Amino acid sequence: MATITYREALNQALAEEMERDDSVFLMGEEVAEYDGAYKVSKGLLDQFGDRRVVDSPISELGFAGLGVGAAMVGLRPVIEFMTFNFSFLALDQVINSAAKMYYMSDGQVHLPMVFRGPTGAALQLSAQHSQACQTWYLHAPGVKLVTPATPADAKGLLKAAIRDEDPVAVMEGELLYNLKGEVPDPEDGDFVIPLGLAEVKREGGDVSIITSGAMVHMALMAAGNLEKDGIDAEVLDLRSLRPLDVDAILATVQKTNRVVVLEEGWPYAGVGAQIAATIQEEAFDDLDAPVLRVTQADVPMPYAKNLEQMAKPSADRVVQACKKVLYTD
Amino acid sequence: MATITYREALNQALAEEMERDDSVFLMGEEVAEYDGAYKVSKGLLDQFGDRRVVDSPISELGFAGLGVGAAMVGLRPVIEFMTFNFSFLALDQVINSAAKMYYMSDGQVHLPMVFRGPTGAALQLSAQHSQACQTWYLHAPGVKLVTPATPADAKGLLKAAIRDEDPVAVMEGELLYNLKGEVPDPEDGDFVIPLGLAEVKREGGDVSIITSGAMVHMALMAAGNLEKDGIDAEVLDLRSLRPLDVDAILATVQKTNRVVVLEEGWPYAGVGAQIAATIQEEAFDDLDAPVLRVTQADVPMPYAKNLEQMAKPSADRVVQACKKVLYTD
Amino acid sequence: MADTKTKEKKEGTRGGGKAELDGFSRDMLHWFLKQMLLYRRFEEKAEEAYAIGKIGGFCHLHIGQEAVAQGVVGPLRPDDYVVTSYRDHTQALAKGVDPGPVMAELYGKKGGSVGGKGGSMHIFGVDVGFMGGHGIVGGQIPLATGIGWAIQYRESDQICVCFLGDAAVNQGAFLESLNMAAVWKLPVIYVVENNEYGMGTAFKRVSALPVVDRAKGTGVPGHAVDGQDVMATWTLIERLASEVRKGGGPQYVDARTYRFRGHSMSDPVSGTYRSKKEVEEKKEEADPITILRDRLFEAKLLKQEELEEMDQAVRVIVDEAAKFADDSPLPTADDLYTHTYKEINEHGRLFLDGRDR
Amino acid sequence: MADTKTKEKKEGTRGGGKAELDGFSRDMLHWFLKQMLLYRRFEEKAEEAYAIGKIGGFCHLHIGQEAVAQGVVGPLRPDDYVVTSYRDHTQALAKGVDPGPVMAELYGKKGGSVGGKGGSMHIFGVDVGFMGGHGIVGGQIPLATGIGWAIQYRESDQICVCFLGDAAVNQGAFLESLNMAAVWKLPVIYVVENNEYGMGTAFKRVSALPVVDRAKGTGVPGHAVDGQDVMATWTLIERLASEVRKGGGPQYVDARTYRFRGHSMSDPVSGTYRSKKEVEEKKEEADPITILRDRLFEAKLLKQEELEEMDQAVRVIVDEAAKFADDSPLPTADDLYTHTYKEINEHGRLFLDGRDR
Ligand SMILES: Cc1ncc(C[n+]2csc(CCOP(=O)(O)OP(=O)(O)O)c2C)c(N)n1
Ligand SMILES: Cc1ncc(C[n+]2csc(CCOP(=O)(O)OP(=O)(O)O)c2C)c(N)n1
Ligand SMILES: [Mg+2]
Ligand SMILES: [Mg+2]
Repeated sequence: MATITYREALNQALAEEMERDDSVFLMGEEVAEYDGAYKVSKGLLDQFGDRRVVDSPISELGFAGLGVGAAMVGLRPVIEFMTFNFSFLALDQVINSAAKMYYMSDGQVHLPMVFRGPTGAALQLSAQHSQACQTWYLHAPGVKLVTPATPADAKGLLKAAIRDEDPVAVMEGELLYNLKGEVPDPEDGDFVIPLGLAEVKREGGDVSIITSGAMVHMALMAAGNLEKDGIDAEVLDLRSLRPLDVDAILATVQKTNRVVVLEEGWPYAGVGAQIAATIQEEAFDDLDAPVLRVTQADVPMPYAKNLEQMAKPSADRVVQACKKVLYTD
Repeated sequence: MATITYREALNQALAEEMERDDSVFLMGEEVAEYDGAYKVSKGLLDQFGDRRVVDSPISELGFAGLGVGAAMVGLRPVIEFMTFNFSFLALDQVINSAAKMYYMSDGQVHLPMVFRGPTGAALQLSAQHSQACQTWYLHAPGVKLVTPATPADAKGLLKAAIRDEDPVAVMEGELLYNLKGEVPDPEDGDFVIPLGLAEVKREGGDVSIITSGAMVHMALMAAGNLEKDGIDAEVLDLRSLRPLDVDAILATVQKTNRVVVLEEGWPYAGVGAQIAATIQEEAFDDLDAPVLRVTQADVPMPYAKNLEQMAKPSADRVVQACKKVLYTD
Repeated sequence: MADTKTKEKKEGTRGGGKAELDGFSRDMLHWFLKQMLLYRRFEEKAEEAYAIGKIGGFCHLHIGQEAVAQGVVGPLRPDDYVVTSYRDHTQALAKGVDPGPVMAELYGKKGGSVGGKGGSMHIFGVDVGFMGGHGIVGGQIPLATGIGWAIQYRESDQICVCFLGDAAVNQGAFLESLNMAAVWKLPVIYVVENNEYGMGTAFKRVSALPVVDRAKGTGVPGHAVDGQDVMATWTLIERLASEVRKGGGPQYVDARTYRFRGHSMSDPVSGTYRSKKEVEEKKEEADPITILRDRLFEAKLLKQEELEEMDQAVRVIVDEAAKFADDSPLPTADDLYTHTYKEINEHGRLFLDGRDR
Repeated sequence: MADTKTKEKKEGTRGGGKAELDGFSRDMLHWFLKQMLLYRRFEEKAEEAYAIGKIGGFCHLHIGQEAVAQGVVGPLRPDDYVVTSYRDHTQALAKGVDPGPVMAELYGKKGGSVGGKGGSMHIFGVDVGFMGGHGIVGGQIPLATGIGWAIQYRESDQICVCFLGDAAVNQGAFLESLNMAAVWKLPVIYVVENNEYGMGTAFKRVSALPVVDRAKGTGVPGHAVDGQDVMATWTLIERLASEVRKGGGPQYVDARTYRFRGHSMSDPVSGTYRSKKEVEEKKEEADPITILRDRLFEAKLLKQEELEEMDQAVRVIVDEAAKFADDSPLPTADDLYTHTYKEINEHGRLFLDGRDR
């Protein structure tokens, strides 16, 4: 085990998979000469050359579609969106080409490809640069989606995503890139985390906080604060949003009977809505309280630091929501 | 009251609002010389000329953004997407410009504009032409959304949408265009239905079917079938998905204590998920059963008639779901 | 000048490669004609089947544009790729997808080229390099560019042809794709089937420049050709294909043609946006089949009986295709969820609709 | 040749309209210089403030590109419109947004031009026709086109200028917008601030053609100008503006410039993608302020004291702006939800987050 950053973990995953399989290539804005806007692809140009690490023009629709086309004939493109905010421009290719072609072609064409980049808000990037884009990628079937929260998950899930035979969106966290954590050494063999496996990041018996991505750390912080009040929260990190580990969700509900869903984005038709709906559908009798959601305020993200803080979900709100479902507030 | 089609109702709404206010114009593919792909704008070119009824090139991103730009300086554009399926190409302008500019400009620029066209599946148009696009327009705040189910609602809501000071998506039903219904005569004064008002389309005491758009008719059919089994279903037509008439939702829940949400699109992070989540959050103790969702199968829409029928939600499934929440199945 | 070597690979050249008209052999010209007749009769059959409800949804016929399909796809190698829009039946046939599965697809049958899942707009024949009909105007342009990218990545000498309609040049995807193709010198030929209209909108009402000039800002060289003249089209594409194959970078072609039917089956042939007279004149003067036939008659390379024989032969093919489609079973409930994902992961739920599967 | 009438409207021409250098009066040239100094000092102040954490998020400075802002926005009428990207401080100042609110916006203060809600990338000044900084590359191009549409719709003789970066010409929105502008002859001038790079990507690595040629497929006429030469830029824009105003249709300008700082505050000035030497040479040879200054010195139209006085004056303005920003209060919780919607409908919930408001 080595302690490395989330950024390094992603970099390792890319390097290892590109090493392993010549059909994997990385394309996106600034991924090559600049080492990636967030330096995730540092050194890859030197290692693999400009055939496999490719700076694109600022043409999100075009290069996302180029990735789909390349995958149609068997390459395994990793398409980086500098951030997923910019991928609204490419959404037609994601939804209408990537998500549907396998079905439309009745299995003749499959698309082993990855769309990756950061999702969600960083710091003070304001309305157009701070969106959690998960829902836009989840609503239509056909694309899988993972949201790693730790360096280990980043590495293991990105490797799994690259090897998966379907399009997978890997939504990272801009504020996670510097996060350090233990990751198995490459020498100890291939480290791949299967898609669809949630992980209990903290055990607890009183209330479940279900979350994913960057919010896992907020959930853990909230759980720490709750502990001071004698409340023992379980934190379930979904890790993968499609496939979704409903078994793990139901297991934690059965354990605590009380749930708070924490998500970084907006509430309306968010991931939290899906999870709350699913829980009450499938574990209605296990619930001792409604499933509550903690989300971003239902407004575009403001720039001012103080407003931004008010808009984002917070550990405090999670604590409050947990107390509410425990009827102790 | 005259009995007219949904198409004619939309046409009347457009004509009346264009007549009333010179700043209203209609732009989109085929809206002028061709009278609209679905003939919604029939005769408007003759009536208002090519300054106000404008055939665009097939440039969804461009003309949606053009509409936003025109609204920025005070026009009231009605931008027609031939179907909302094609608006994935324009989604960046919808989400990043239309939904956010009022906020980003701190109120300096508001956007009194409409995006309209059909959403959801018609008949055998297969995967790329059959999507219910609501979620993509609802997840981010800033755009309002209505889904009229009847000719009267089509007219009243489109007129309200055009007059609203914010961007409103009017999502119509391709299979509704020929639907006939009573609509107040123009002579009897301006017929405008305020956004945000749901309507009970059928009263009932045993179970609530909450739905909107084209699905209202399926819900009514299901209610009719349920009646034969002695089950008295209430059908709540949301009409407007943002603003969302949560009061009306809670009222019907309190009345029947059992809910089925019927939506035309996919389940993951759909409108149904939002409604189920909201109901259990705000009326947990009123529920005698979980809120169940009836949705499209979680696959791209297949072409073959029989497969398509299996994929779409059906009155039968609604009946089954209602029986399930009544524990009578 | 036509390159006889390439042509001899084609079925039509069997029995003689002697150039008899503009560098084309008699057999080859007969093959052209027969193929174009096949495309025409196939579409007419589809039209009939649509009228009686055997085909549903959108159905965009290619009638009038056959020479483009033949002249563009003909010179390609079997391992080259073709990507196109929803107006895809003819190109599929041209690239070698069997008529039976194409017709069965229109019928929504299990024996369809994509098992009834795609319908008219989404024919695929990956085994013969036919990479699909795509329904979003312009959506196929980045895909073709990506296929070109993959060819280059693999250092192969294949090429990819991307068909698009004239209206599709107004999509941003066009600029983005052609720019990338030009920068990276990708082996793609972008062929506009310029039938003058995008649905009911005349191209010249929504473009300040003619189609041929619309790639000028991208660095991809542009060419115009009479798309009703199969020989001219073939000759141009053959030359471009060989340049592209050698690494010369992408090419762009404005193939001028005309559609003799409505935009789709739900659109009248003429009406608000073009006059009956215009259509009749075009049918009179610019029918690609008539044009070729008359040139062959004139050059004494075709006899009336031969023509009739050919037509008879293709009618048989088309009837068989229709029979194949009729006889093919419907897809079943088992097919509903298959091929949504290739890899059903061991953990977690991929389908969130709660239905039993 | 400069049109003195327009120029006399400008502040800088007060006290004499006599043409003394390339058709520009001394006062006007002084005004140019002073404005450009203001832009430069403003950005330097922002740079300082960013370094000490008073400004957060992305902050894209305009240093090095001042002559484009001055030469393009200067000739416009107060009621003309300007739309631009995230690199927007300078254009905002040029169009007449007060420095105080611009700086306060960067500080995220209530007194900011948009109340602290937008930050550096989203300055608006609708009262002076400044229609915003927009953060999605190319996203402003359709907006400008729509403003042009509205002008024409109202039969007004205003015009709209759309600034974009060189990298933005690779966005599909560029093609779609320019095509529509050409077809409908909209009164828009698209000005590319061609600083040779999109972040760390040299334009020539991602484009087969130079910027000036990239509009060629759209029908919008293209022009290149030395964007470091404020007089040349002004002269070109003045001419184009008057043609556009008369209904001549859209124009496209490749204004060749260079940025002397990193792409944003988080990007080093030089590094992987451009050498220190390249930047130093550009600063030496192509600083628009130095260029103008030296020409004025040479023509004996400027004295060293005058220059110092000017610089002193703009420093005062900038310091005042910073003080205004410092003194301005933070926005408060009350501001969080305001201006999400203009019309809070009587019925239904617009905000679905369940928070109390
Ligand atoms: C993005 C998008 N917008 C609109 C449509 C609806 N539509 C289908 S075909 C068509 C016209 C396309 O014309 P053209 O590209 O010239 O091809 P043609 O049909 O003439 O072969 C339109 C508007 C669509 N399928 N996709
Ligand atoms: C659609 C989109 N893609 C990527 C980005 C990230 N990004 C911001 S600025 C920029 C470079 C733009 O360069 P250019 O257009 O030349 O303008 P300049 O910054 O040089 O003024 C990039 C890639 C973005 N904001 N929007
Ligand atoms: Mg056409
Ligand atoms: Mg630049």
